[in-house]
Amino acid sequence: MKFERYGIGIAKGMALTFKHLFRPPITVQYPEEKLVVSRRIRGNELVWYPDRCTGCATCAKSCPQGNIEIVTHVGDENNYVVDKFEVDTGRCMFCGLCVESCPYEALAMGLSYERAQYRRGQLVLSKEELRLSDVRQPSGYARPKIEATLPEQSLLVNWDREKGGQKLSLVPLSKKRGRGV
Amino acid sequence: MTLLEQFQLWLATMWPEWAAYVTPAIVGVVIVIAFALCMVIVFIYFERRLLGRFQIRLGPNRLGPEGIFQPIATAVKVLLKEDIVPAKGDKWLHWLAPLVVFVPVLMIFAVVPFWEGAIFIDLNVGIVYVVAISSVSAVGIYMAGWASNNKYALISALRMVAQVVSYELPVILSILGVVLMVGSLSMSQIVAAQTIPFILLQPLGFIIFFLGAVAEMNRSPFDLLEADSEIVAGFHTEYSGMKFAMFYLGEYCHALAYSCIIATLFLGGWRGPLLPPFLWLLIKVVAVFFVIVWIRATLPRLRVDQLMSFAWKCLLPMAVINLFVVAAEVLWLPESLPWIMVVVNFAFAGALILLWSKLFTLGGGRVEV
Amino acid sequence: MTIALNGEEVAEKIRGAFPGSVVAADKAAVIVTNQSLYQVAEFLKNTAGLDFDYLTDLTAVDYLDYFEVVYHLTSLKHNHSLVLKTRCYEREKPVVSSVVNLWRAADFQEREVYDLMGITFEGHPNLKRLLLWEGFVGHPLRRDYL
Amino acid sequence: MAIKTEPFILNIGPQHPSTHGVFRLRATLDGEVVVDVEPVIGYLHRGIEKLAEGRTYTQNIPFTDRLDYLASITNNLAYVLAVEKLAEVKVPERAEYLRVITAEMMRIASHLMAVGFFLNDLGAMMTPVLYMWREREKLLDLFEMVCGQRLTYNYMRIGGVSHDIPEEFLPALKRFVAEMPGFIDEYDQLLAGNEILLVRSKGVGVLPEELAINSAASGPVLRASGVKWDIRRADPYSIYDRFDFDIPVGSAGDCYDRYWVRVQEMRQSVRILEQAIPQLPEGEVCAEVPRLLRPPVGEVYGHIEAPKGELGFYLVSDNSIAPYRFRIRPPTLINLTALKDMVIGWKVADLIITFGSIDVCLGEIDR
Repeated sequence: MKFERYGIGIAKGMALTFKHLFRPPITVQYPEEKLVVSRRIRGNELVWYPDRCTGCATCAKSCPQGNIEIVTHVGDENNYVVDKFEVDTGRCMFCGLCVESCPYEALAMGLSYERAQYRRGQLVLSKEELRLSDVRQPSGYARPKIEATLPEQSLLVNWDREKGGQKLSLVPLSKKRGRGV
Repeated sequence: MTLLEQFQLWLATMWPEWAAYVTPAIVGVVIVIAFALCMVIVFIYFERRLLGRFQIRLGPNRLGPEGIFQPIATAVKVLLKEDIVPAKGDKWLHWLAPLVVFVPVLMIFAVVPFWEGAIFIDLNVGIVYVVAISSVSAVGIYMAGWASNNKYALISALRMVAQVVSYELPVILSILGVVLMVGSLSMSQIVAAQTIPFILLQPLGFIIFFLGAVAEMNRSPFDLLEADSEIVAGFHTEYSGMKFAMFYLGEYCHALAYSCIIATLFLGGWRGPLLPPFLWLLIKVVAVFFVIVWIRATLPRLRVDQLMSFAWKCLLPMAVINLFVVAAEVLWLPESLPWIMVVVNFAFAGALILLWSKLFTLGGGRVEV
Repeated sequence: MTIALNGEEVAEKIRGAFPGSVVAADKAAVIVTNQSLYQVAEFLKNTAGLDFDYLTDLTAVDYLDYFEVVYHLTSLKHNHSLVLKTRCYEREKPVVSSVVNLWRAADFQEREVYDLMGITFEGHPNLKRLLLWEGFVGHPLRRDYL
Repeated sequence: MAIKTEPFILNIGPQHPSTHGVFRLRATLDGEVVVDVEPVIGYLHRGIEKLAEGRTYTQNIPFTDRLDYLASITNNLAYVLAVEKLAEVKVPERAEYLRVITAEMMRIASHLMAVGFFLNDLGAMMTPVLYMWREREKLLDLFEMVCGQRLTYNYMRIGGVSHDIPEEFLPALKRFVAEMPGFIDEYDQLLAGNEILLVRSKGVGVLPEELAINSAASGPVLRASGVKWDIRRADPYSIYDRFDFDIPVGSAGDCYDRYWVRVQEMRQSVRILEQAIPQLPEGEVCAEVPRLLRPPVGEVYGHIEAPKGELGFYLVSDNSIAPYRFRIRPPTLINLTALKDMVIGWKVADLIITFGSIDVCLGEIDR
């Protein structure tokens, strides 16, 4: 093991790091600047449409963790009435199999990724909490129609490192805290 | 005569002798320590931002404009942390070690000339004092490693002792080259003698001193005692709160002190055209520190036996040869022709580095167990 | 393409060397008796033309009546493969001889099988639990472990 | 006269900066020299093999994501290939190409991680890691675009893949493929010729060829030891026989060779991507497969060349909806077998880099 090549390799490496000193940083200042996530993002929540759901429990059967709890009773028109639709997102691994398997598109992955809570119990989402709302928007995962309406994802590959600047499409800090997009 | 001594003489005309002696000394101590600590805080911020930029990220930028208050926030955070002493550790040594590391490093600044005459005390053995006092902190680190009752800390402490002992020799020998040319050990004399910065007159001496200094202040690629991928945090694994802050400050103080010494010995100290001398020193110190951070951002670290053999097989013989060459040149070359010496020494340094790269291997291989 | 050797042909060769060692053989696999496993493995490894120098995978399956220890052997030299199996009908303390001496690769995998399936490998130098801690009761991968 | 010393035991891990997860090395040291080392694992054991016996074949796909979480796509691929072999499912052409494209992207991403952290173990202060993460980030963006997540993709399905790619995927991937060789050159410039890297890793942690084969090392670890064995070539699965690529082979089997092989493999993966993108046919991406698949009684061993080595799935079916036995052949666990022989006699620092050069992933070791 000789100390070969007289330190030329070290000098080359030093030159490269020096060159990087003049490249713009690629990091994003997170809470102020947010990148646009993928249209198919499997955010950490689910969106449930009560009007479309027939209570067939296909989602519950396809869930590898057995997280989805559905209780139904037979209604007046010989249909299922959903009494309870509860998802424990604390145990959910957001694989999306339930969304893919739903035959009536009554379930969708959420768009938000900021769903941290202080208590595990708060992660169990009930029927009301799972509904579509201002802060709970569906993503286009396995839902091509929704996918087409969402903005284009920001990609680091398309970011021009020679020109620098913010070529990444960023979403400025929204006024409403907790709004994920 | 230094500014401090002038101040003392002036005070002595009004005050009793002891007060005239003590008061300026205290003022001087406060000024020097304030300078050192302020610069350390600046350095911490500078290093973190600079490393960030080397690694194409931003570095701390949250607190204050461009994050300039980040070191203060870090300091407050560290100071508020719980002080933990290992249950079976040596309590007294554990408490004493940070002081033993930190105080000697601060004492180095006593002999750093900031300006013509602006030196705390112009010892006639200034450079010897620097070498002597800077190795005391190794004792502190060994104390920390021993007192922690932690195997990682102990390994780190042992590495530290071996490293400091090995690198002290080439460092001293390369300083001797400078001393031979100046003919004095005093720091202010060394600065005064540098009409041409000694980096040009003694390139090899500079390289050896620089590498030795980097090793002595335990920074990459010689940061074996804090090799976080091997021995976690090394000797300060078991330290927290205020005591850890002392080590942290001590480390950066060490870096600052050695940057000052390198600037003084080889880069002409406060000498420079146009700008005020103090600013020149600062520029040089920051430049040296920039190179240290740059190296840290680029290079992997050496292994412990390679580190040792690098000191004993490469740096030490080269330093000895360098010393002989400088002695010969001082003896026989006419003093009026320094530029010949520049050319000769550069050629010589290049030849020696090539030769050593060809001849010597670094470190041992597998050990039979 | 790795050629999966016909188990019946290999079984013939094994029978030639060790009569009575082969329990059954079909296209996919050769099943040998528990006692002759080590000799057969050695034979497969060292016979020219077979040269199974690479133990890809070692595992066990619990069929409730018996345990089946499965060895997936590959020869990097000839690029062919073979599945070797052995069975033990003992449920309390099943024992199979270890092949660590032939293939170091069996080291962790035998420990894993011992840990999760409870099959003792005789001759393994360091047969301890691998994934679970010492003192864990039961062997989770058995079908009757709940 | 020799100084009498006593060896002592150092627990490296489970909480240690360079054990790449919760891994514990019980090392016996004589000063700095490693006398003995014993890996202690199981801190991340989740019993996936047992869990899988109670779930349907499709439900097991997300579990395979959690094996080697740095290369989920290849885990998915190995599993679905095994199931398809068992149930004799024909995969559409477009799906095959998408599988190869994503698998090669995954290989680059995984190797970037491996090389970066190997250099970090060498003490290069995060810089190479961050440079390599930049490229990995681009790939993760693309994965996110296709399957909606950045680490656990759950992309492959039995009979194909879960989604077709969106339109903006191919232009972005082409751009990545075009600029990636330049970045690999930059990494080479940064460290491949670095003298410190050379003295630290050349000749260190040597795994001789016979031992590598005997201990069934696979992937870059095996190839660095000089064995030209790549399952993509030796036993082509999917459509790998249609692409032209080289198998980089090391000679010494030391840490540097393992590093070098990985860097070269990234170049080869880029080559495969370059060939696969123009050939991508139109069509379906998933065959019609019953949701509750009941494969015939039998057993199958399917293996692929995952970034870290030979990843195999041994499935036994009893014609029910869940596998009877679900066995994973974890490449990194088996690569660790020879760790002891590689590090004894070297220093602690060498132990760390040898371990780093094997490129372990604890999700896979412990399962």
